[in-house]
Amino acid sequence: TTAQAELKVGMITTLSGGGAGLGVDVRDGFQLALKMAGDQQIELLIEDDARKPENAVKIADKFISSDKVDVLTGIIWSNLAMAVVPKAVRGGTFYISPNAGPSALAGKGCHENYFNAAWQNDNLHEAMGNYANEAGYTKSFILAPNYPAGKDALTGYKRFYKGESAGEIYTKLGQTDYAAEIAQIKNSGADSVFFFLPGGMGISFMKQYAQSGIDIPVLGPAFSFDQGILAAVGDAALGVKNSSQWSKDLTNPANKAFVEAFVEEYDRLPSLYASQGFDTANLILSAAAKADISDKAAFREALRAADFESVRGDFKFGPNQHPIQNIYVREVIKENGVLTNKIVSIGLENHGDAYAVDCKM
Amino acid sequence: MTDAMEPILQINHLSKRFGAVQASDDVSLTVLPGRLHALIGPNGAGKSTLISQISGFLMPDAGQIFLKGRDVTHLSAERRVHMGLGRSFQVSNLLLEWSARRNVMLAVQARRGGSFRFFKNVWKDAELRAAAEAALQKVGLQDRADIRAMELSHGERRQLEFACALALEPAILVLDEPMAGLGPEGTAEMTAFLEELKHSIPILLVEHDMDAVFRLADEISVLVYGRIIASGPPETIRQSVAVQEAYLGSSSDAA
Amino acid sequence: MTREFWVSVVVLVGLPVAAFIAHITGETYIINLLTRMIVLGLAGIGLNFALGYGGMVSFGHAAFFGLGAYVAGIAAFHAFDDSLIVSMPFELGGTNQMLLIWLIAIFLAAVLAFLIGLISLRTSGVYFIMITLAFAQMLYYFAISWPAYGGEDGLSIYLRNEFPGVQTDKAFSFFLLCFAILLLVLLLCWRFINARFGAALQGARMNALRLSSIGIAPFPVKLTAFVISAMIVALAGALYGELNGFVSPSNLSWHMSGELIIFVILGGVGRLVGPLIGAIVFVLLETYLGGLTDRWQFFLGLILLATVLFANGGIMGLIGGRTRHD
Amino acid sequence: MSTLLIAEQVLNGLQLGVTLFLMAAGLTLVFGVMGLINLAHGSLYMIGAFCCAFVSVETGSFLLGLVAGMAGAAIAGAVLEVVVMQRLYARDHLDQVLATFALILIASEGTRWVFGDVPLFLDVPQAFAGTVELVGGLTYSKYRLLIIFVGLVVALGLYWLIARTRLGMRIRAGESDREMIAALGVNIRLVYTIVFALGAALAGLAGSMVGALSSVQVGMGEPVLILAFVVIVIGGIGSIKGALIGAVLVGLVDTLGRVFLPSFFQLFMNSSDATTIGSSLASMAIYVVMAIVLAVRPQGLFPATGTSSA
Amino acid sequence: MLLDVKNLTSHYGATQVLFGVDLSVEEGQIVALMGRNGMGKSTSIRAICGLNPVSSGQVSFVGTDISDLPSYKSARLGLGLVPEGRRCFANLSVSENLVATARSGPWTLEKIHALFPILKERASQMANTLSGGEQQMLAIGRALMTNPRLLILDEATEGLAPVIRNQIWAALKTLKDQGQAILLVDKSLREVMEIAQRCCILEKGQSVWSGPVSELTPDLQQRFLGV
Ligand SMILES: Nc1ncnc2c1ncn2[C@@H]1O[C@H](COP(=O)(O)OP(=O)(O)OP(=O)(O)O)[C@@H](O)[C@H]1O
Ligand SMILES: Nc1ncnc2c1ncn2[C@@H]1O[C@H](COP(=O)(O)OP(=O)(O)OP(=O)(O)O)[C@@H](O)[C@H]1O
Ligand SMILES: [Mg+2]
Ligand SMILES: [Mg+2]
Repeated sequence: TTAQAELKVGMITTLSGGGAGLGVDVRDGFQLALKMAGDQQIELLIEDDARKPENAVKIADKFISSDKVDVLTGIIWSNLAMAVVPKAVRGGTFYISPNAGPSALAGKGCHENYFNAAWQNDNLHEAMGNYANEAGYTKSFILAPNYPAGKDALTGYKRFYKGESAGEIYTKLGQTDYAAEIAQIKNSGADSVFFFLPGGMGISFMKQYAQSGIDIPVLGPAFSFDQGILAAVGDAALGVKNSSQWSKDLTNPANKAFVEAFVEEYDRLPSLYASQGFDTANLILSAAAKADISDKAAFREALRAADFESVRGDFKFGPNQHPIQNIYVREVIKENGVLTNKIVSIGLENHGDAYAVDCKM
Repeated sequence: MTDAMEPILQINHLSKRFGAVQASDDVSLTVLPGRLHALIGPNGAGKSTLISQISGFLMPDAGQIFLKGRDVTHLSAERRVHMGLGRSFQVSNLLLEWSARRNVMLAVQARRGGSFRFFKNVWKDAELRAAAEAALQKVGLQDRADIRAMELSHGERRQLEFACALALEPAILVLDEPMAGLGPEGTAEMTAFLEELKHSIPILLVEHDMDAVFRLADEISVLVYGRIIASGPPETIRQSVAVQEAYLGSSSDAA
Repeated sequence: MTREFWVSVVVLVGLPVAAFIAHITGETYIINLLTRMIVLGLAGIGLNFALGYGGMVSFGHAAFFGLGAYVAGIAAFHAFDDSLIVSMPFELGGTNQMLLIWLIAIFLAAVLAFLIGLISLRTSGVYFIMITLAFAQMLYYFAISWPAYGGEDGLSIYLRNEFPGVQTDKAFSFFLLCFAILLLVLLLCWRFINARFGAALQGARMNALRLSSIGIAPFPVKLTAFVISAMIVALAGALYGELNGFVSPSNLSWHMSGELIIFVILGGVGRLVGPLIGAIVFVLLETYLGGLTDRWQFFLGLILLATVLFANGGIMGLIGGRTRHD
Repeated sequence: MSTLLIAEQVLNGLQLGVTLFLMAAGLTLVFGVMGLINLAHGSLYMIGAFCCAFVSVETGSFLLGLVAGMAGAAIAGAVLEVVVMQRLYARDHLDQVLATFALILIASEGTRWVFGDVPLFLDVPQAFAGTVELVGGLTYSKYRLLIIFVGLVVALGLYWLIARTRLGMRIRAGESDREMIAALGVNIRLVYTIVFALGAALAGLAGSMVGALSSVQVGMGEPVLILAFVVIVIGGIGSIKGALIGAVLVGLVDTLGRVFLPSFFQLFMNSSDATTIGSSLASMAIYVVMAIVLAVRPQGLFPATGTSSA
Repeated sequence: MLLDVKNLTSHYGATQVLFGVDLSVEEGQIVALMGRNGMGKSTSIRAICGLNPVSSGQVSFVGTDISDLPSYKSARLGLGLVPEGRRCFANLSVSENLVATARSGPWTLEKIHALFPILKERASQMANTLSGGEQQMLAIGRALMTNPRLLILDEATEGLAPVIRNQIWAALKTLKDQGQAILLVDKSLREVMEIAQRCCILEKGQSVWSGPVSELTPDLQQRFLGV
């Protein structure tokens, strides 16, 4: 009968505290996909990690040893992923990342049970670096918080960006005042600014940047210009170019259906994270349709095939089971009085990641 | 007889200033074995400040302090206690959460040493208990031994304070207003007790109760504005006009 | 025997019994949860030694907790890939021997606590709270931004380190190991507190001036207690790293320090087993409220608030009665 | 680096300092003067910012928002004082720690419950948008100048309140002996409720003013909380002058550390290592300063001793 | 009747320490409360002022029942307390201590300064750095500044030098002449007996004797006070 679930999925995500918005979007996207598929096969367990690595570890332990889930997913933050994933996949549980893609799990640390359905951390930044070249920028000022993901970001940008550097700054994690950095930018003679400041840091930076009256163009990954955050940044974000593997205005049928259904279901525009949650669910569904979880090798093969309609268009896995996909460049616009993004070009086509070569699987 | 005696406590030219207040101004005095030296003076004259310097809680600006012939001017308060200096405070200064007995036991422990012993149960230590009980007995608090210090009345706390000082088995006692807070009866008992005690432990006494002072003191120094204006046997002091004006009050018939 | 004693006995017997039942029914998750309670409780007990008995409200004990965890993590990391921790001026590799790791963790914590204490104990009250926080924050920001051991991403311990004669990777064995350590530490703390040292320490908490005036210098007493406390917390940190198979700067953050303080207050300040009870209750709430509602932190807050308002002296104060002061 | 840039960075440091003071002002009153450990100060800051953002967007007026921010925080503060804090005055400081920690959880989740998961929009008022030119070709954000101005006004006001008014004396007296001040005829309970609400209103003011520059989101109060404590402790608890100077010191150290430490390390190591080490040290800088200050002056820079430094 | 206390009982936590205290002070009268150490003098005073719970019995002041009133309300009715152990506001300066709780009336800062000149000298010094006796003067001054109808002095001359003590007794006499009612506890029997009209003796938390001072025979003194 259908009542008996055949695949158990445990979702560890952030549903309370400061970064809850992201987790909620991933969860909503994921659940929407299950609903749209009318699927009864998958039993989804959800727990809140409150953005604490220890909690994530504890929940993973519960899911694996007590609830006996087959697949884990949901983690938003790299540091939480690093706490959970290596151990879980070594123990034979699948992990499908709907958001974080730390380099440590893409290269030497890759694993056959680890799949990333979003991006490798460097990807969006690389696309922005490439775009900077195309846009003719030759003197970029770059900044990110002083932690691993921040370093990955600047490394990613520099990997593709060919111009010279007008300055490179690592800010304090959680910083809210950027006057000093903005003054440095103003005096650096830069022709473009690339920043990676997720969450509230990005909002603060953009507002203060707009206040300062500098008109050097700003570039950044989608995280600071995503649907959930744009309203808070306000008009300061207008015109900013940002990179993303997904955008609401992608015209493929899967995406159209997704956006429509999401708005219908939740009464708000979907965010990047929602799209990733949605894709992750569809990836799992596609594998479950093809193979039984009791045959792990077959299930793994089925996942690897990525035989589903991704809302971002063409999607396939590279050798390290990270996506090969287009990264788009979007521009922040105002549409019916609401701030949102519009694709303006392709930043990188069929892009994999730099760490795949180190992955011995 | 005095000349042969080595002073237990000797203070030479001590000075201490707080901003505009000269709290000690070239103060010198000695306490001899078997004697009670009383220090009197108006409020704010610098008596407590002097005691703080003697006991090592305040550093003098100038001058020296000798305890049993050794210069202790720069030693810590704790070292001075170990050399035999016991003191009581003007305002009770107790371990309020603990019973009277525990308060005294800690003092005994301090005296006997071993505060870095980690294993043997201290509360069952018969030796400490006995010594503590003896000290409580001396001040008449034996019946209140199990009461927490915070539950003692004001006067009882003063007695406990004194018991702690006694428990240190000091070579000299420096007492800051031990009678304050005691009722008439308590004062009388305390006076009798000190009279007895001074033969075994010399005492530097600060006290405003003139009856007690004149009965107990072998020598009196009068401190006014940080300076010793008169020093000598009780009779001389009582007669001194300067002392009467500054301290005793002309109408006083203290006797 | 006091009520507090019996409450403590019930808790200390209850934990292994619960773990044993979980072991028989194959619920390793429950065993791990119990181990977590014990390890966090151990850290709380360590903090309580300084905070409850010595009156040193340290808001920086995460520094020692994280230090312990990182010792375990770094040793295991280097043992795993056979590399050296330092090559100059001498060669030092990793190790996967828990005993050795613990010794190193305890030793380093003692050194660190000695240095921090030397400076911090000059201050008191709220100043002490803040200066200990300052030191912990320094370590925290250092750990976040220092790339060698993962920075903010932390460091995995892929294989649990080894202890002679114990299969540490089995949940129940590891539980027993942690529990044995807990008992040992409790025993030591109990002796210390009721020994002359403990008397002096508690005296220093209540009235340092009194202590000086009877001839015991409060500073060395407090410093010693601070160091002992840090050593216990570091040991707990090392066990915590092993338990999670992971160490990260969050072990060093002020939230961690705050949580340790909460275990102590919730359980009962200055009660030997109090922090363990605090940790048990906190972990239970954190774990099971989350299953009931997404708004669990809201209700966690309400429950904690109610506890402070209505249970003076923490849970131990509520069920264990007043402390004895004879 | 040009002198103009250096001047600008110093100004930035000062500005950050005054901002920090503004954030710490309410806490100075509640913690520094009344002696309550209120970890929920950051939550009041957040509540103020949310109220301000909500009302600003609804009415289109920042000023109304500001009023709402202060009022919202003040009401929250008064309720908190009556329901929770009043029961804890007689208790150990530690109970205040646990209670106000619990309040952080309640306030954060409560705010998310009411306002949703996404950050709110709050922009600087139109009149203060953009920059003005100061001396020597230095341009500076008008709004940041406004913050400096408000911060200084608050500092003066607080100084006056605490050092010069009878209310101020009574608050301080209440901290030293609650029972006694009541026995002398002062309704200290009411005084404390009012002052606590006032402290909360100041937190709300800071949340509203600073929120317009940063992001209005759940959790925004936490870093503020720690920084505010740092500032007050460096300055010396109970001293407004100390808090202001402490704040400016922290602001300068933080800003100049961020700017100059990386370039300093570039003098003798390669650029990428220098950036890493320099930024790491910069993020620790204020804590290093605090540790040094307290190691040298265990009571902070200006220990409260009498009217002159209240 | 200014103050009328009937059968007052009170406790600290679970321990009862007052078992029935009767006491009354009439307008313009000076009444002394006596007893050995620990007999409940201070506790009675605390209970009257609303600092200790009144578990049973009656306390009325200027005709109002104040047994359940919060302490600040009783104080505003005109109780002025000089507590045992001074309890000056440590972190306030001397002059702030005096004005923080002042209420209008004949006692002003100038008069206090005239009574205790040293307080003027030390006006801006923090109270916690004063000498013991100076603090005692401050506590008295502080209570007078509230211009009470009934001044309550609990060991107000403790720690004062004889000159000052004489001054205070003189001041109290002046107050008496002006019709100020005073309730006092003091260990210097001689002065107390000179100035007080009535006295009330406590033993183990109970009133055991009360009457005019003239009737306090040496025999009674011996029995209840140990002198
Ligand atoms: N820390 C300080 N700062 C400023 N002045 C101080 C300080 N400590 C004491 N003083 C002043 O020094 C003087 C001496 O004080 P001390 O306590 O020694 O007096 P005392 O003789 O003991 O008086 P009493 O008999 O009233 O106790 C007083 O006027 C006091 O105000
Ligand atoms: N805080 C307290 N908790 C419990 N018991 C107390 C407390 N304060 C005082 N007591 C007890 O109450 C009784 C009466 O104390 P009280 O202070 O009223 O005595 P008193 O007559 O003023 O004595 P003294 O002359 O010593 O000041 C004493 O036995 C004392 O031990
Ligand atoms: Mg004195
Ligand atoms: Mg009394």
